[in-house]
Amino acid sequence: MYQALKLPLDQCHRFINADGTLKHTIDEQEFPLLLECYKAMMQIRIFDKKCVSLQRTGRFGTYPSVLGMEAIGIGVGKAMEEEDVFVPYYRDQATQMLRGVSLYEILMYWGGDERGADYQNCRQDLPNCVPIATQCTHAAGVASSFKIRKEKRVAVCSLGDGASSKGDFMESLNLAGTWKLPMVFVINNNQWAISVPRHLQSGAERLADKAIGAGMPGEQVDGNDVYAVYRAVKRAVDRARAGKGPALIEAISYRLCDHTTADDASRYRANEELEKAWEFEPVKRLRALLENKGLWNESQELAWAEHCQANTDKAVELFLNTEAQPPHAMFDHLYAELPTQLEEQYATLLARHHA
Amino acid sequence: MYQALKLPLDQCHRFINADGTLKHTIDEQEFPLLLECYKAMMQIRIFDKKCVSLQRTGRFGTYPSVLGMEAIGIGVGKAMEEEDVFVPYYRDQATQMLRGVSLYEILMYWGGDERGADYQNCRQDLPNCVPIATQCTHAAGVASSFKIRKEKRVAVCSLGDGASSKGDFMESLNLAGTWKLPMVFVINNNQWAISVPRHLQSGAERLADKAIGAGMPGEQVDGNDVYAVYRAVKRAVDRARAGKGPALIEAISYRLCDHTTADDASRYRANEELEKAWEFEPVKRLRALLENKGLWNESQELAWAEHCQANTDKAVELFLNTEAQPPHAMFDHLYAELPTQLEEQYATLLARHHA
Amino acid sequence: MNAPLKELQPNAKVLKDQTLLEAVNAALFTAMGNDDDVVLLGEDVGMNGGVFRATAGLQEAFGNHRVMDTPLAEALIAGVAVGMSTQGLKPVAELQFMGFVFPAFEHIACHAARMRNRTRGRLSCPIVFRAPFGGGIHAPEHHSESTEALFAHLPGIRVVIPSSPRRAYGLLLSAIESPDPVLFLEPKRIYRSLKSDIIDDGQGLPLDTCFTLKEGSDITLVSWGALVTETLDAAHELEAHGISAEVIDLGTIKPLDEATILASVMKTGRCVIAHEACHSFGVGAEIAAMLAEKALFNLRAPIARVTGYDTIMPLPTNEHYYMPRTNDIVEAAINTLQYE
Amino acid sequence: MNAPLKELQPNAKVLKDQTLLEAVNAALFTAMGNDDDVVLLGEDVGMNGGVFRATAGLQEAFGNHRVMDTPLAEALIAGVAVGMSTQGLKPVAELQFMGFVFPAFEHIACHAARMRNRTRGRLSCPIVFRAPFGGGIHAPEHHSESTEALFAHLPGIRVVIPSSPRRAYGLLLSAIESPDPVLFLEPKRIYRSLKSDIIDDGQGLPLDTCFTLKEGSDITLVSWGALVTETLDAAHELEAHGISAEVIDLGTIKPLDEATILASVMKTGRCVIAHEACHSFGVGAEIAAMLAEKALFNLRAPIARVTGYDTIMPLPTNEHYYMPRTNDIVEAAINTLQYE
Ligand SMILES: Cc1ncc(C[n+]2csc(CCOP(=O)(O)OP(=O)(O)O)c2C)c(N)n1
Ligand SMILES: Cc1ncc(C[n+]2csc(CCOP(=O)(O)OP(=O)(O)O)c2C)c(N)n1
Ligand SMILES: [Mg+2]
Ligand SMILES: [Mg+2]
Repeated sequence: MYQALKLPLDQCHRFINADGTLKHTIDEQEFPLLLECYKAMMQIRIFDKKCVSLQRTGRFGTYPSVLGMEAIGIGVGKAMEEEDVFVPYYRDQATQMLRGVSLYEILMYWGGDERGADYQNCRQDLPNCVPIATQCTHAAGVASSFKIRKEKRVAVCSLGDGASSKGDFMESLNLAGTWKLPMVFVINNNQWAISVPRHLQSGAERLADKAIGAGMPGEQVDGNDVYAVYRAVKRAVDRARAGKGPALIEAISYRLCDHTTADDASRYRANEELEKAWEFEPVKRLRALLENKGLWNESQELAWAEHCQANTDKAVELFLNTEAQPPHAMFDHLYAELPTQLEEQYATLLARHHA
Repeated sequence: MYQALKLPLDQCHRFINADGTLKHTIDEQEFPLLLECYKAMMQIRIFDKKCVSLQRTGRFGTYPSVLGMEAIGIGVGKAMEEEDVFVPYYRDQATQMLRGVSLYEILMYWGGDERGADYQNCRQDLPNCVPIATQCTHAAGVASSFKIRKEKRVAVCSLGDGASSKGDFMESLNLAGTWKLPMVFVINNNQWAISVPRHLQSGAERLADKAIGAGMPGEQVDGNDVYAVYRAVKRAVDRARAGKGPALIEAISYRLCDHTTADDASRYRANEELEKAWEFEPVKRLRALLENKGLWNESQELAWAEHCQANTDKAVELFLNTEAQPPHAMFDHLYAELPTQLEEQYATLLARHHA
Repeated sequence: MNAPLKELQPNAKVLKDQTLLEAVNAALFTAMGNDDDVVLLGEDVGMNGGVFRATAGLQEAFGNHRVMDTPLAEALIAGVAVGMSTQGLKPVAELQFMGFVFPAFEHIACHAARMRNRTRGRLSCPIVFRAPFGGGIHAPEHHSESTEALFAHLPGIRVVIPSSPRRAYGLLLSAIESPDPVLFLEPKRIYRSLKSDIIDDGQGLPLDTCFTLKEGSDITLVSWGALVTETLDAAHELEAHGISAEVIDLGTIKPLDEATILASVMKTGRCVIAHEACHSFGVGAEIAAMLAEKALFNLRAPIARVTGYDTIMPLPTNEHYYMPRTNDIVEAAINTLQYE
Repeated sequence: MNAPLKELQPNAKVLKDQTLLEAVNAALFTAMGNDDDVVLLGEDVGMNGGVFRATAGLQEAFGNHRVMDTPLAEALIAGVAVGMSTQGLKPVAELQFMGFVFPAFEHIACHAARMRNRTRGRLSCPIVFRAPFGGGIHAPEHHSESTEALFAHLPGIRVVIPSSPRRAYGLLLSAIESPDPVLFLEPKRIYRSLKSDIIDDGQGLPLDTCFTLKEGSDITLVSWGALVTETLDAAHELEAHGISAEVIDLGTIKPLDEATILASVMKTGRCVIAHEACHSFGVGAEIAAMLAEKALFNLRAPIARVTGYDTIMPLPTNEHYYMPRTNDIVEAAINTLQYE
């Protein structure tokens, strides 16, 4: 078995300890935000669980769970302004939800329907990006467009620890540093790239150190502490918006799930490691903090869970009842206008599937 | 006009100052080596000049001069052992000469004949690599083969400052750090990538800092000081050979010539910058040092120059008198054996050019 | 069509009921066992044994110096393989899906394919680039491409595609033995759906040669990869209509064994080419063009291509609309036969 | 063949004796002047004005926020263009030579070509990827490739190749205006060798349409890019032999204007396709396959392809052996006409 976990997961910068106590004080003014974060994390966790079970019962496509990584997604989403542009990879349901992508749209996409990427809100956000790290260059392009047009907007790009090894990421980081682009890179370092553990991904002590060779600040935060993530990203976003250039944030977390529903992590990692990692997971520590502060209790928990489940079920029902696109959908958005040359193929398709 | 020169060129680590005085003492035992380096630098400078003039008179292909960068190439070549493997980019005539590539072979290659890459010595060295930075991954592969076979050999890979922006370099650096490969990366930072100045290439203060994010040591040296280059590369090569992993060396120099004979640098850089840069060039400072130490004098200079010119002329004559390959040469080494499927095309070619 | 098993060599094992994946795995085991220079590298090929399990057990058997999990970077994987091969290793580099082969393209096209020519034979690149390809398994975007045509156009390489466990075993062994680079594309739709017995005797099947899987006299059906299954099914359906179809499996896409195809079409006078890749500028075009040049007046009907569309492969829900089906091949064959 | 100049629009300038390079430069000037969303990026496109001078003067005229020298990374250039275009900019991205387009391949094939489809029209990528291509200028390795076929196979993009200064001007303007990504390949062998007057009026030429450069009745010659010059020369030589050749310049490679080619071959019954790229699996194959499907019984002789070989383009000394010549086209045409 490979091993990924080396240090205690939360040795890097954080506010909220694994047991819900505070390492650094958090201003009371921020408590409403913490509450919102908690609610959002619960929503995504409940929704995520449903997605996995939909897949297990054959009504869904391959799905990458965000279990254990909710704090990163929610922290990032909370740190962005509406007019900013989010450039996700494929494990960004949490941030997308906060950006305004509906649970229905998320279901449609992972259910295998392109309409799931036609976001009705956040229409400038980029869709899920499957080819690893390529989204980083797109984010650099988005940020360049802000710079060219002198707009005070920021592009936020996320990627995995595995993605940090791919040229696209490093080329983008280098460009961002060179052009002082208004953008923030967030690495979701969940310790695994499918079966490849963090130490086989890079000899660098900290992935955040890749920022040094690109001329920008790089920072590690505890990715299981939503407030730490939020604060780091917010500071970086504000800085970028103020024209002070890009930053890289490495949020350290752990993938508590299989890579996707097509993966079986027990083939390559030990159960003990997984069990250990659960001690550091992000939802429970935030609940403990909120309960300690008297901001949350058991009955609120139950009511909110029910609410999240209802949201989920409603979206799932809508999804399951959505008719597939017609066969010719594959031609409909291929070009702005279908070239006449493709009309023959279009006709063949219709004849074959007589739509 | 773009500007590349910012600092005095030799603010980084060096032994020999621009005026030939010593910043740090050099052990006397090393003087014979310095003399060899000087002779080699002169040889390559004289040869290089001939190549440019061959091109100007239409008897040569596009050619990338090494003017001003001789110390890097010679320093690298001197630091390697015969059994090591050199993985060059395309501006590595100096190192190649020391590796055993003949002037004739260099002429053949840049004269547009594949036989110039069929080195009669150093047969495991890789040929010139034109697609920028791709050679870095090959070098990592070469180093991997040493590691797999437990051979105490080192792969040395060189690249330009422009190449440091390309994914291939950064991916290779990252792999080398992760696998602790026996290899050394040498950046020939001549301040320009064709017309793109160093500061538009990366926001990093030092290109050597890219090593940090890859988990290996990175070092800047004065690329106009052949001894500084030699020492740094030698230390890195020895370290790699001892199984202690890779290193990155950024050798700071200046491209005193056009990018290639197809380029006209006066379109994008100011003459004053070029003139300034000449003050730091590598040959003259070494000559001054050797003369100060009583190891070299005017008559030796003249005799050696004549010798280098004779070597050059002999190689040029051989080159100019070499018959071109037959038309079918393009099929001869395409595959180990020509697939029968290509025989028809082969026949067409012969018929067209009736060979 | 399963030909009877060859006579058993000494040391040969019969492996019963092997899937194509198991055949690939067996070939890798055998090649690595026979030759220390064969090494594997790629994403997740080690402990995990590959996301499809094609390399399962190999790291355990041969150690992590011969079966290497790389960082996540396809350009790197291909380039490292190039470097290794120049030093005499025989790397088998896995690209996790053909949809992610693009970052490796430069190293395949500009280096692996050219090193021998560039150095006049001094250095060479005996690499196998393995990649699962093709649609029909309801995978996410970029996991269903069939872009073999892009590679078939490149001088200096071979492109090989097996269509059965037995051919996967034999062709992969030959690809690994080949002194030149081979892109070995594994049709993942039939990774587990076909089974056959394999003689694990280390014997390769010939490259650069088409396989005639069924003889026939009325029409020639040409295909490769997963679609060979539908093509054979189509041939059997046609038989029920009294039509005798010859079925050719390309096996090696490049260089193309024109002779076998040509001889068949000279005989039948009719040809249907079936492939899953986009229609235009696909491998089918080269076959049709070759026939239009060399068999023009033997053709008794236009050459038909049954292919995917010039569209992006739809996400899983509508993927089936894209895929050519048995019936499409049957219809095209009947139209071709009824042409006047 | 230079058609008479169109009538002058108001604001139109006549530019005398323009090379293809100057025509590209004029089109860029006009497009950037007319639309602030048009931006340029690439290696050396700024102060240096491009290694061939195609972007000369543009940074001075429009500033370095609209004409951007990028770090040396083609994947980055293409990906940044993708990102920009999703936000409504119209980037013209220069790839310095087609031999270095491979690192950008993933972004062209998997993103630029797919963004509109992927988001059901929400986002799109109106990018022009410009790259000089083709051999014949005695350049170093990788500077002489013709790999248009690789891109022609990709769904979702256009591939456009001009063959004269006037078509370069008009097609580039249309490419920039196109709401979808275009790979615009500039035949560098004729960058400076052809000259014609251009009306700089911002008017584009139609995409997706072949240009019939010469009408004829005995045989159809199809080509594109630099080789159109030799093809026209061949047609004139054939005329001297009393043979009337029709010459078609593809202009847009993908999507292919089948109708124009088909109509011509229906009329002439004979076709020679000339291209510089490697023979097998090239663009010529698709044209021949299309004709073999749709004009089979109108063909009076096999379709001939006059092409480069399936080899690596030799280094400059032997480059000329690789390049198809006027005479090769003439001979193929005569053979085709004499076929029986
Ligand atoms: C270019 C490319 N290569 C390979 C893959 C297959 N793949 C999908 S996810 C993955 C691992 C990614 O790991 P990481 O970046 O750490 O993100 P995580 O999934 O852990 O969030 C791989 C190899 C891909 N999608 N794209
Ligand atoms: C992949 C690729 N892109 C573009 C080019 C064209 N090109 C050749 S040299 C060069 C600049 C290289 O600069 P640098 O790396 O600093 O090396 P130098 O020539 O200065 O020694 C460029 C852009 C190329 N050869 N390969
Ligand atoms: Mg990960
Ligand atoms: Mg340079």
